[in-house]
Amino acid sequence: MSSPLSLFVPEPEVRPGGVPDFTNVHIAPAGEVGRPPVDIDPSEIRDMAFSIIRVLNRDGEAAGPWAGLLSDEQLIEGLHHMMLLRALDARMIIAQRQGKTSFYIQHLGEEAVSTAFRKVLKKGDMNFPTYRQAGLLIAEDYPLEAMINQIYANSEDPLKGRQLPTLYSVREQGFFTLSGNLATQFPQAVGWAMASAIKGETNIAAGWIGDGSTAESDFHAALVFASTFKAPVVLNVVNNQWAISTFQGIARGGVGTFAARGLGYGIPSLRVDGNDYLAVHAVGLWAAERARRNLGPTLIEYVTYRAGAHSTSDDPSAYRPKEESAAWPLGDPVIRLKAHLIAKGVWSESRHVQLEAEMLDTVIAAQKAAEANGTMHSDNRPSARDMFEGVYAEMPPHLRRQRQESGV
Amino acid sequence: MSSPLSLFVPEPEVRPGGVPDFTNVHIAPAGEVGRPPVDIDPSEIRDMAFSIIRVLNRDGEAAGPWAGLLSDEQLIEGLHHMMLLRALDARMIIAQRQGKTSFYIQHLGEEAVSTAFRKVLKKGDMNFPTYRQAGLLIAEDYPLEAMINQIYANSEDPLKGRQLPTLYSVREQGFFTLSGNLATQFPQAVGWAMASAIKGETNIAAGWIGDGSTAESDFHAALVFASTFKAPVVLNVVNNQWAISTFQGIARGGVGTFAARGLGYGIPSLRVDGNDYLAVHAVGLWAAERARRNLGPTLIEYVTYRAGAHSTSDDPSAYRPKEESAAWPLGDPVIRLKAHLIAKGVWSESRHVQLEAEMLDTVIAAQKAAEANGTMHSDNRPSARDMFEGVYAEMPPHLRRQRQESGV
Amino acid sequence: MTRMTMIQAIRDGMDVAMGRDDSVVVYGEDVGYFGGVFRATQGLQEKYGRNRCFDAPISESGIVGTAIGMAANGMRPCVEIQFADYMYPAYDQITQEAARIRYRSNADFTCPMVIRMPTGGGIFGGQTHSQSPEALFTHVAGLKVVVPCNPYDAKGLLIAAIEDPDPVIFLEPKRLYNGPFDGHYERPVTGWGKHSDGEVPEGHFTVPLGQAKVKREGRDVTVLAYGTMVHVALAAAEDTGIDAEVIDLRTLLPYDLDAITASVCKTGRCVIVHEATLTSGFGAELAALVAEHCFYHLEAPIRRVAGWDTPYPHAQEWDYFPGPARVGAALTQTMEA
Amino acid sequence: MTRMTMIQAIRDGMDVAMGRDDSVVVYGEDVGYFGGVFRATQGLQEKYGRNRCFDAPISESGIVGTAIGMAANGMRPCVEIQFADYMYPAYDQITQEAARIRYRSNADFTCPMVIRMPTGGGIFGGQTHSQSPEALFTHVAGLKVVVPCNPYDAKGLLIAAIEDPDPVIFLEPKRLYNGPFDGHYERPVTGWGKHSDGEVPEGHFTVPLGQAKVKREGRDVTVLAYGTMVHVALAAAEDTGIDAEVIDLRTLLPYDLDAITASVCKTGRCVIVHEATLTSGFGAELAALVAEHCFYHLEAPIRRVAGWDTPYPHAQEWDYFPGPARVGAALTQTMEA
Ligand SMILES: Cc1ncc(C[n+]2csc(CCOP(=O)(O)OP(=O)(O)O)c2C)c(N)n1
Ligand SMILES: Cc1ncc(C[n+]2csc(CCOP(=O)(O)OP(=O)(O)O)c2C)c(N)n1
Ligand SMILES: [Mg+2]
Ligand SMILES: [Mg+2]
Repeated sequence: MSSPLSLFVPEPEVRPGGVPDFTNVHIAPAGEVGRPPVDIDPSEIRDMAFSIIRVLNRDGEAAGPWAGLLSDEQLIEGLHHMMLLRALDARMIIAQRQGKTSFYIQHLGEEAVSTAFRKVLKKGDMNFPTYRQAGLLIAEDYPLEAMINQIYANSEDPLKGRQLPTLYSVREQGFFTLSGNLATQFPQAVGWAMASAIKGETNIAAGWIGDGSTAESDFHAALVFASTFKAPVVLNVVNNQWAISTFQGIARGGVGTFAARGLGYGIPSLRVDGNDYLAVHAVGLWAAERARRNLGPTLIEYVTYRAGAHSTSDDPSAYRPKEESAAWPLGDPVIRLKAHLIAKGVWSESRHVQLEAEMLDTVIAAQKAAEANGTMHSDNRPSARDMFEGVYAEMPPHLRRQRQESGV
Repeated sequence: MSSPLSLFVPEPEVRPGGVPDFTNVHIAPAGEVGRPPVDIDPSEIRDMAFSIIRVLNRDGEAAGPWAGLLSDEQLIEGLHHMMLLRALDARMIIAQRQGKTSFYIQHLGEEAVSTAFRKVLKKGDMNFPTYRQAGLLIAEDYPLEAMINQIYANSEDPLKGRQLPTLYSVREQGFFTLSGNLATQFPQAVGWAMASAIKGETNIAAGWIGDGSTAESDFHAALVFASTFKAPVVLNVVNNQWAISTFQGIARGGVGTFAARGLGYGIPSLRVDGNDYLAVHAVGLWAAERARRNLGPTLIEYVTYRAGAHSTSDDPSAYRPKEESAAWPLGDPVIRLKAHLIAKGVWSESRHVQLEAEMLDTVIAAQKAAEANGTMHSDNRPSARDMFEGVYAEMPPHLRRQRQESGV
Repeated sequence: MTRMTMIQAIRDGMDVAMGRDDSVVVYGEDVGYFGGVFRATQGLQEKYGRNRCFDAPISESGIVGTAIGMAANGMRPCVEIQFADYMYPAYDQITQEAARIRYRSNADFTCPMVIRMPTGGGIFGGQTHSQSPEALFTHVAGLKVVVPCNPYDAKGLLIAAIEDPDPVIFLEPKRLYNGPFDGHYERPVTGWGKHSDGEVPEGHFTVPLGQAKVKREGRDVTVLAYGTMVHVALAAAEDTGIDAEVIDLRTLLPYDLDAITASVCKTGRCVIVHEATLTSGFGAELAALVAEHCFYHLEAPIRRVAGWDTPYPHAQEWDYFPGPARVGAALTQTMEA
Repeated sequence: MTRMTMIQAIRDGMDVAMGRDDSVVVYGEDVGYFGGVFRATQGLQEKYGRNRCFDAPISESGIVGTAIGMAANGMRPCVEIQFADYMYPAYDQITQEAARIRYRSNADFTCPMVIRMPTGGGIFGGQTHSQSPEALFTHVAGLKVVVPCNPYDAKGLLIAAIEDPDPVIFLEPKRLYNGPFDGHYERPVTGWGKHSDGEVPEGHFTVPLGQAKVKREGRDVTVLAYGTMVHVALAAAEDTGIDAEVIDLRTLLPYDLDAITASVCKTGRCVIVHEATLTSGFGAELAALVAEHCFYHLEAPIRRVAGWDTPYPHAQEWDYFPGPARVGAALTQTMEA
């Protein structure tokens, strides 16, 4: 007789009331992981899916083969972008509490991922983002006011009030219309890239997905198509440790990392310190280069931490210790880049404080401008007519009848 | 300026008119791959996903650490089962041409996979098969007549004519009701196994899927759940090289093997010679043992070849050379087991011929018995009443009204 | 009897079912430790253990697919899809598998399971947190489809659904979770604390599937509604002073034709209300049934008031939502026709 | 004009579209080298290269998901789902994504694409090769839904669909591919060779989406049908001698309300026929529309003849299929009502 089976249900190591302890988490030192040529046979770098590429060490120095790709100006610009995104988030969370918008999603702790990655793309490339990559717009200097117009669903909302706040669409900036349904954009990114290849163009695509959402079926669909047709696409997995209240162990299951998911498709799969602006940029560049040289897809796992709430509808203290964020071993991306710049002698505490104030002013100015166009519950907002428009290129008769019936 | 991208579309090496050549396909010799303990850390056996476990060598000898698990009687019984399945297939293809059934799916060349695997399961275990695992029933001596009743959709059809021929359901024999939709049964198998674990029982499950169908989303769903909850399930991928007219390279993409798919989930993933009865049985046993000892799921890729048409609706000569089957380097499972038994001195050509005749007789007898119950277009077949029954446990009023309206 | 909100009643229904039957398991995204984004499963993991209530990976097809396997293995899974808008990845498993396991196997296997999903708008959720996909289930033979509109029914129907031998889609109008929605979004929300249907029996009881309920008797016109729209219809009757008979269908499949025809043949007029997109919504089926079965009693055209044929917008939520003004206008027009 | 079967006409439609516009790509399971299990794409890979016509992995959500990305990148994918019964894994991408790309992005992105799927029964395909899921698409704002019933329309509608700026679901009644089905399964099949709608113009032409067509003028009763059921309705009219006006809807969404109401208001009677499961089928919407818009002209209850509310059975196919006998009976009853 066999002994009875039992179900294994993974649980995070600590829950509220417990003391977070990451000392047993092994993290490779900065500079340790090599930088293979982009045309390497993927089967030779399987171990990279289980390591972690880092550039900035504890002393704020850039170390190893992935360092040295960005100028001081570029790094300061990067700091800029991260701090602007952080300032926008902080203000919008307040705006939501004030009833100026129904909903907001912030990026706290994850600012490096999207802002640094954006810099490896060129005009004409296309991102298929999730709701937590507004940094892609910020890093391309997309007008804050336009973003806030969308968040406020006011009369100047580019999306006419049709979409939930933060679900932007900006084709001009290579930012595909956001879906509220998780993971659907991943195969779409692959299709976009395939089209680029079919047409013989040079543009590449980037897909984005969260750790929790890799469990969705479309993640697999994307990897199958990307692998089979060697699509020129970078497949980005942002592992911020949490999917609302669910820790990453539920989606990841028995394998060590999310990057490892790519191994089963023969796709080069790298793992990178997502709170390290330099590392994100360097790894993104490597993957983009692969895509541009028609070498096919790359999967990247960005290891980061969702320091804030999932959204304005969420309170994480119900499911994880408040202290977990501070204990998180990869630190804060803004503080780390700041320390690096100071170590390099091109930045200072006082300039930092000044920039912080500047970013806040920039956001406030944009916010004011946007508020002049109305907020969520004000009167100057998209009309009921806008609701009926745009379902099809041409409004079909039944919808015209309905619009008439509605009296607008 | 980058140079233009281009799309890569995988193609099989030969198409009709070409000469199949498998000499460049490296196949590990029998006995070469080791047999790790079942509780090994999956990360230590990743290479097994790229090798191939084989027991029977060219001389018909059983070699290596996976040999020696079956007695002569068991082997002869296995030969029996494979030949019975082959005989059934041959007769049913004729029956389909005679209009006794609308449709049939055969197993030619793949008989070892399901018949050998069935022997590692126990009463109470559950298979979630595809349409190409009737060997699971044959190997448990499920009455041929009942199978043919279903194929003929006659008055004794256990499924009352509701299902396409060969889509059996036999709970008693651990054979889950077959779906025509690919891959859906894979997560169901995982759920069945999870239930067994939740209840603290000892039964395990086995999921089945074809090479082409691994591209379906449900394949991923199954692996995610199996990996996370360490479900006591064996996940079987039958790689018979073709998915209707589509060669396995389209589903497999850039990775070397289908077994490799499991690596991204931390699931031990083995690859086995699917035309080697002994190897299939040995590897299945290893995986079943893991499941029974609550060590979690195992993924197995069975490398075999669909020697016949996809179904009675298919003609493979339109998309692959007729000679490909004969050139296939892993040979025929019946001939290989026969050679082994002869090499062992427990079998002979004449006994083989005799058994062949016997199997044919057995099938013909069952077929006769089934024909007495009617065939597809005869009059004694399931009634229109049977069509209305069983949609729900109790017939709801609207369906009762419809049945009345139909006059039955 | 105890006072409960609808979310409490649903939680209590699962609690009662889990307490009586070990084979009832509850899982879904965020339903374990946290207790679900709407807190419907709060406390169940603590009470019944991680084996009976747990977080699932974000894979709706995996959630339903594994639940089918569990049901085949003798359990009664009651799984949650976080929003009805996210059921689409599971639509294959629900409609092609769960719905047909019994039929295709001639009852060799069965599939007793409940799939709970918060549905409907009214919380500014935009096009991916507001949908009412009931008509996508009512077209599927083998499914049952339930939509409660108050705490009493929610608990009684949920227990009945869990105990049912076949798969049940259980749609929970999220706008009603914590306060009955009288249809006037501009007025303050009154909670379940003072609503008569907020009185819920303790312990085990069921409301049988397949039975509609007359929520307001009337002589002039029949309103067929379910979920949030029951409250809107009641408000519209009050606002217009029209003596409407308001029927809460409660179960859409199998539907209660007797209750429908009895009322419409009595009043001779019919208005159908739902929040889902008009075209091919469940209201179409209701209109077709009424047109067929009450033809010789009808004194006016059957009117449907429904969501417009657009995605559910965000900012224009209250332009989209079929509120008491639109329902009232339809009642008036029907009376004048 | 050339004589074509419906499958030839569909192939020719894709050929013409691919020849005129490099951005048209065709892919799906087995559609490349082999040319599709129904041979609809035969020869296209050879003619246009592997980049324009290729085999896809067996992943319907991947097929549609990638097609959406391609459409956003300026292409016009025309993809095949091998059987409509297998569209369910792609249902999320079709209904939640393709249908809403234009709306949610305020036309920043669009999604011009065609999803072809063989549909309907009559080939002993059992429950997974016989379904007619049109009502699951007509409930979705943003989609267009087309069902041709003959070679002429098939080619003209398919080219129009490929050229349309929005996503189009193109349902091909597989029973009609190689011979018009007059509804009498027991009689020998007559091919398209002698059927007037088997004459198809060469080269480019379109049949505009959204327009129904009167296939038989009549005074007594209107039959609303599409796909295979058009042929059944014509046979039933002939068999019963009832002077039915048979309307082929051709496009279900957007539907041609003018054509429908003009006919029913003229005849005063209406029978609706489809092969899909009755409850919540597209016939419900048609009945609701007729009941609303033709109320004062109706002289008899609207009847629906449809597939029963069961999964499509295998052996009982001809008990399930709404054949000319059932349609004829409905015509007679409607005339007698
Ligand atoms: C198909 C689908 N299922 C469920 C949800 C609800 N949901 C929204 S966000 C979320 C968690 C996502 O976690 P992750 O992918 O890790 O991204 P993160 O929020 O951490 O950036 C869930 C379950 C959804 N939006 N879509
Ligand atoms: C969801 C779904 N998509 C498509 C099909 C049509 N179809 C039936 S069998 C088949 C090929 C399957 O190939 P494989 O998985 O390799 O199994 P094999 O037939 O080789 O045993 C396809 C595409 C289907 N049955 N279900
Ligand atoms: Mg996350
Ligand atoms: Mg195969």
